[in-house]
Amino acid sequence: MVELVRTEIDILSAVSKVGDPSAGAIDVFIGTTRNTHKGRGVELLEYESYESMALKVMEKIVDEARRTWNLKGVAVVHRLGKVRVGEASVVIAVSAMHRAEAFEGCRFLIDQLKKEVPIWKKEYFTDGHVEWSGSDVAIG
Amino acid sequence: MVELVRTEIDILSAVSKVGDPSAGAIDVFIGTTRNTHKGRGVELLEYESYESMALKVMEKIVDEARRTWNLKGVAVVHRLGKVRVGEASVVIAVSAMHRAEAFEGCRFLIDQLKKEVPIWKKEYFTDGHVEWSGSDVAIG
Amino acid sequence: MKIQVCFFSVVRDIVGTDARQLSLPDGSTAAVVLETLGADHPRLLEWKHSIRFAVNQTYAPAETVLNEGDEVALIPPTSGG
Amino acid sequence: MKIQVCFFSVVRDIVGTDARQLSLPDGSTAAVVLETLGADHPRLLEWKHSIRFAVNQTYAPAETVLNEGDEVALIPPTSGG
Repeated sequence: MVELVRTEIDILSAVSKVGDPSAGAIDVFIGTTRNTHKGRGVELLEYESYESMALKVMEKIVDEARRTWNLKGVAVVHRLGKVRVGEASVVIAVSAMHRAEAFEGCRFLIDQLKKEVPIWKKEYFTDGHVEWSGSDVAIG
Repeated sequence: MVELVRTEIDILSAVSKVGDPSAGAIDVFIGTTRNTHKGRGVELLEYESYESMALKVMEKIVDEARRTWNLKGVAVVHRLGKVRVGEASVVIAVSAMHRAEAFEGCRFLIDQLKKEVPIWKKEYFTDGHVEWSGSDVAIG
Repeated sequence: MKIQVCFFSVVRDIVGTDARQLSLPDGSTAAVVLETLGADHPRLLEWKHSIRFAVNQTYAPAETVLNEGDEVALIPPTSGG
Repeated sequence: MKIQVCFFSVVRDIVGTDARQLSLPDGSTAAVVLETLGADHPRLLEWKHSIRFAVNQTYAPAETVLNEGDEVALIPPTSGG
């Protein structure tokens, strides 16, 4: 199950989607907005996406993780729009028979999501600057 | 925060306890009762503990994880008594600045918990046999 | 042939719009899209080595030959998660 | 001296009780607790190499010298999680 949402992510719903009687382990990764970036104060992050492609790429990496670690259930939910400090921008839940598979599958999914899925974040700093992450170009 | 409980574990409460504005990543491990063990059908698991010592050992491994991976928050909750298939026996939530620390700290905690914390499980198989896990001695 | 091009993040800020239609000679590759737009928006060329191409919502090499009606996206480094 | 001994899991099933008081000579070690109980419950000795000792809720080597009033636990392999 992959999803892009514009409101707060329901963590418990993602966890319950991967529950499976044949699973002994669930790992859940939650990415949250941190109040600093490279030593500068962060106010909030704003995510945008090439949504039709993002969903396709998310499905592809989920398929790969499912096959590689024999995952029983997978849920990937990414939030778009503004995400304040402490709030979740992404939740990835996976279930597997054993914990090694759950941890490794979940780690693979967040690493691949960051590299491959067309989602971008704009950083709103507490000093008033606004930048696309990694662009090193102030835009406001 | 370490806890031994006798009712269903509140996963969301454990997650919210580790939330921290300086954290960009939360990893949550959930151990659940699986419907098979070594090819045999499992009905339920029953956990018991040397509680006073278990809490001390849990505090010790939490301290070690916190220092090693600079964790911002840690919550470890283990359930005692009967845990049916699909239900959670243990929930470990950790928050950290970055995801590598969150994953590694969480993995360390569940590995150490299994090795060091005086908690034991009895397996109730669907064929009626009841055994202490790892004892290879049927007790009922 | 006509190609639909989509822009996101820092690339959209440079080009100043979400999407644009381009008319390109038959047999043009994805790379030609970037060169063509770079003529109007020279700052785009600073991103040349970090932009990836997607053709019809799938990553595709710069040498991919385009077809009438394709949707091409210029994908700057992603930063989701 | 008097020592309180606690039993759990498979060890409790063998000994048949949660806890027992033992009177041991001064200077006895944790290992002596297991030997003493093993005399009454020979099945306990099958677990000799996998049982760990805890003295006052902390893991302790078999050679640990006990003191009056100590709480000793025989800890079979744990299986939490």
